[in-house]
Amino acid sequence: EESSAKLILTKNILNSIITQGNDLAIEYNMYNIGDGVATDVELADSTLHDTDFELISGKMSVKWDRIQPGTNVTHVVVVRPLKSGAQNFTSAVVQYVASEDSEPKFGFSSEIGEVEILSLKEYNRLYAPHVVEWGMFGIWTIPSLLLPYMLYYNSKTKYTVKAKKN
Amino acid sequence: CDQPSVDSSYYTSTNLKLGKNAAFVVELTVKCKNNVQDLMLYADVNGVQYPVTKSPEGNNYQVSWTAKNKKSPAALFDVKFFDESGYNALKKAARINQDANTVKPLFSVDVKHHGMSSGFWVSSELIALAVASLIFYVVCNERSAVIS
Amino acid sequence: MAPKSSNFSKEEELLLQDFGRDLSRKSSVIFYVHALFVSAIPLWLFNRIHQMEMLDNAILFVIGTIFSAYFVALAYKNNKFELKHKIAQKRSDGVAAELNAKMSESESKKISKKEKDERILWRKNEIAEAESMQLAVFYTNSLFLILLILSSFFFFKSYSPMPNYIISMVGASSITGLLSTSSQK
Amino acid sequence: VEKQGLASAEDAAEDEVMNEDEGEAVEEDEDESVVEEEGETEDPNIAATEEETEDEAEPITAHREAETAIIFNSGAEPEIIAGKKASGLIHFSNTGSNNFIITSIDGSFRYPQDFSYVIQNFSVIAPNKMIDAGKEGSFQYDFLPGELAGGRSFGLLINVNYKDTEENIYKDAVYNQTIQVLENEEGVDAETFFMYIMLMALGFLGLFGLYHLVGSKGRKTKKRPASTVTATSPNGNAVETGTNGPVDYKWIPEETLKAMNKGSPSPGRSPRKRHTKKASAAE
Repeated sequence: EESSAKLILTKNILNSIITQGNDLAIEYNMYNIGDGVATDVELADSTLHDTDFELISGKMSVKWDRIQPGTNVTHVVVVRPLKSGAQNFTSAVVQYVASEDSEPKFGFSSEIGEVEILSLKEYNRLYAPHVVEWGMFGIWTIPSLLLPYMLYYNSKTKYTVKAKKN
Repeated sequence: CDQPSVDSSYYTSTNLKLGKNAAFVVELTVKCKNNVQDLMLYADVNGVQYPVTKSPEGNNYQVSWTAKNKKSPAALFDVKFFDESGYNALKKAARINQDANTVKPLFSVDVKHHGMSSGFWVSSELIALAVASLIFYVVCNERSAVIS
Repeated sequence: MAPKSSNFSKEEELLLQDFGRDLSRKSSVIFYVHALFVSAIPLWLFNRIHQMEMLDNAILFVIGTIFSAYFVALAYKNNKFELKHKIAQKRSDGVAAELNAKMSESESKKISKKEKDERILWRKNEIAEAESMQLAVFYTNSLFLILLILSSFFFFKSYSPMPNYIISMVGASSITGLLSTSSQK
Repeated sequence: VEKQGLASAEDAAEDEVMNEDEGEAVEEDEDESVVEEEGETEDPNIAATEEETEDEAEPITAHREAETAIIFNSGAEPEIIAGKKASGLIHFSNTGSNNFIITSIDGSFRYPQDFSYVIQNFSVIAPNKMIDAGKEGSFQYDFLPGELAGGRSFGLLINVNYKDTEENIYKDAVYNQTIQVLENEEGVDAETFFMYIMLMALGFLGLFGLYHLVGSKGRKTKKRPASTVTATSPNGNAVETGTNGPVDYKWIPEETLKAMNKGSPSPGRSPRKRHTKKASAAE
């Protein structure tokens, strides 16, 4: 029997938090589980429309000349979601020649499915450091905390120190 | 490929808050003096080889890898690129336990990874709580001094 | 108290009332201003960190601030009452010393011992009033804010901002108020 | 009506694993005339057992023009650790001329000695993905073995359920073998550790606060009788000489006074009364 390649293509999100305006890394893994070399392997993902995503790094369509059996290759693209809300991440496609002189094979990757993209506002609420905000908060509390304490402290020292002297 | 001129750009993940997995993407455009098209490239990052992908049009290449479930510290990666013969030499060197550095790469690209960080090591609300606790401690002291 | 009042002179009775739970108008105003202010501080956090729009939530914010101000003011009142007589005890020597130092010899000779004691008493009342108010405000405010931070940024952090605001403000202010009453018994 | 038939057929397929007697052969015959030819299954053992035991039941089997294969994120052999997510990467290849729709993928741990006995069912995914004739599809099936499964062996069964455009349904056991589940030897990770530390710190803070509140209360109640004594003691005598009452009522809180006067009803001072008094004092 002629040896032929068999490619499994998975598509996954590397991030644990997906937000509007922040980098989102999508990883494609290709495993050749067949017993032959896959040649002219072309991976393309046309599902990340530029109305929804800004491409930061990586290419949406790439080619490997060959993938040896029993090996796997990784491809990463980094995008930035432009919109928040539910987003359905569907399949990328792969085309390859499984064995010499055969017709190219066409396969779909696994799907990520529907994923909720946090709005930038929500992301800031949950994850931003807010150092300035807390600093300002500290200043706001001066009249409520420091002022009464200063007054109290002054009065206290005034009347207790004198008592000790006598 | 003779005297390749390389234009490269790279991306590394930096925001630990978005996820623990780091992605590394190096994109390059290679021009050969002898005008070789469909060059096959392999990349070597710290002794691990990756096939380099080529975009269907132009001499644009990409190599990407990931570091999963661990903090990947700041580091300078020397990404070495080999053509087919260089790659075979590299494999041969590995087989006979020869130093891989003796195989001269076609060219190499430095990738500076700033490390994954989530900003300050302790969250600001924790600091706020600590400061508030300190103040509360002071006032409790004052109060108990008065009450006792 | 009615039967006891016969034992005291009018001034003394008045003084006794000053150590009571009721507040003079001036003290009330100070307390309510402080209470409103400290209840309004969290608005900053909810606006800037929890990203709640000021205008969209104006009604909630006003209600929340007033609600919390009421309980915080109650806590001020209870805490002040509890602290005042203790402070007065502690300051009596200091006040006496201050008054003695202030009065020239001739002056101190002129007035009777009783009048002098009365002056000390009044001055002590004044000092204790001010100090107890300040300490009560300081204590109550820091308790309120610490409860608020705990509730809003630790216990209910994962809640959406509006319930978080409601729970945190109601929780922090009512616990502050409650603790001030429980420590009275 | 057709749909109902299908549903019960599917149920039957599920039941068939659990208890073999129940066979709804009639519906199966209607729906799966194609299956009778017996599709090629990945594992010859399964095909054999199925042929032996389920001649009358005619279980839902794989289509002969569909091939499936699986590897795991750990490689071709599953390395499954208790309490840690494992991924099965499934390859589905449609070699015939029919279009197939992958309806669902399910997985379960079975009792190794008797695969009809389910120990843990993993969540089902429903890709609902059409794989056209001659094309291939990849699917990722993530499952989480129970924390307590470590150190034991289980039968891991992963099924791919699909149908053709004529609504005939098929089931392919893409993985059906006994595996050893490894113990999760990873200790508490740093994040949970710090979370515990923080919770402890918060607990201490709470205790500290309580101590202050209760402590001050306790001291107060204990020292209350003493405090009246100190009020009349030497350091307070500058004041005491001034008062003409036998007891120093000033420093005693209202409640105590009220409690002392329990016998007589005390209506409390009305603010009006106070105001008049104040006014008279001002005069």
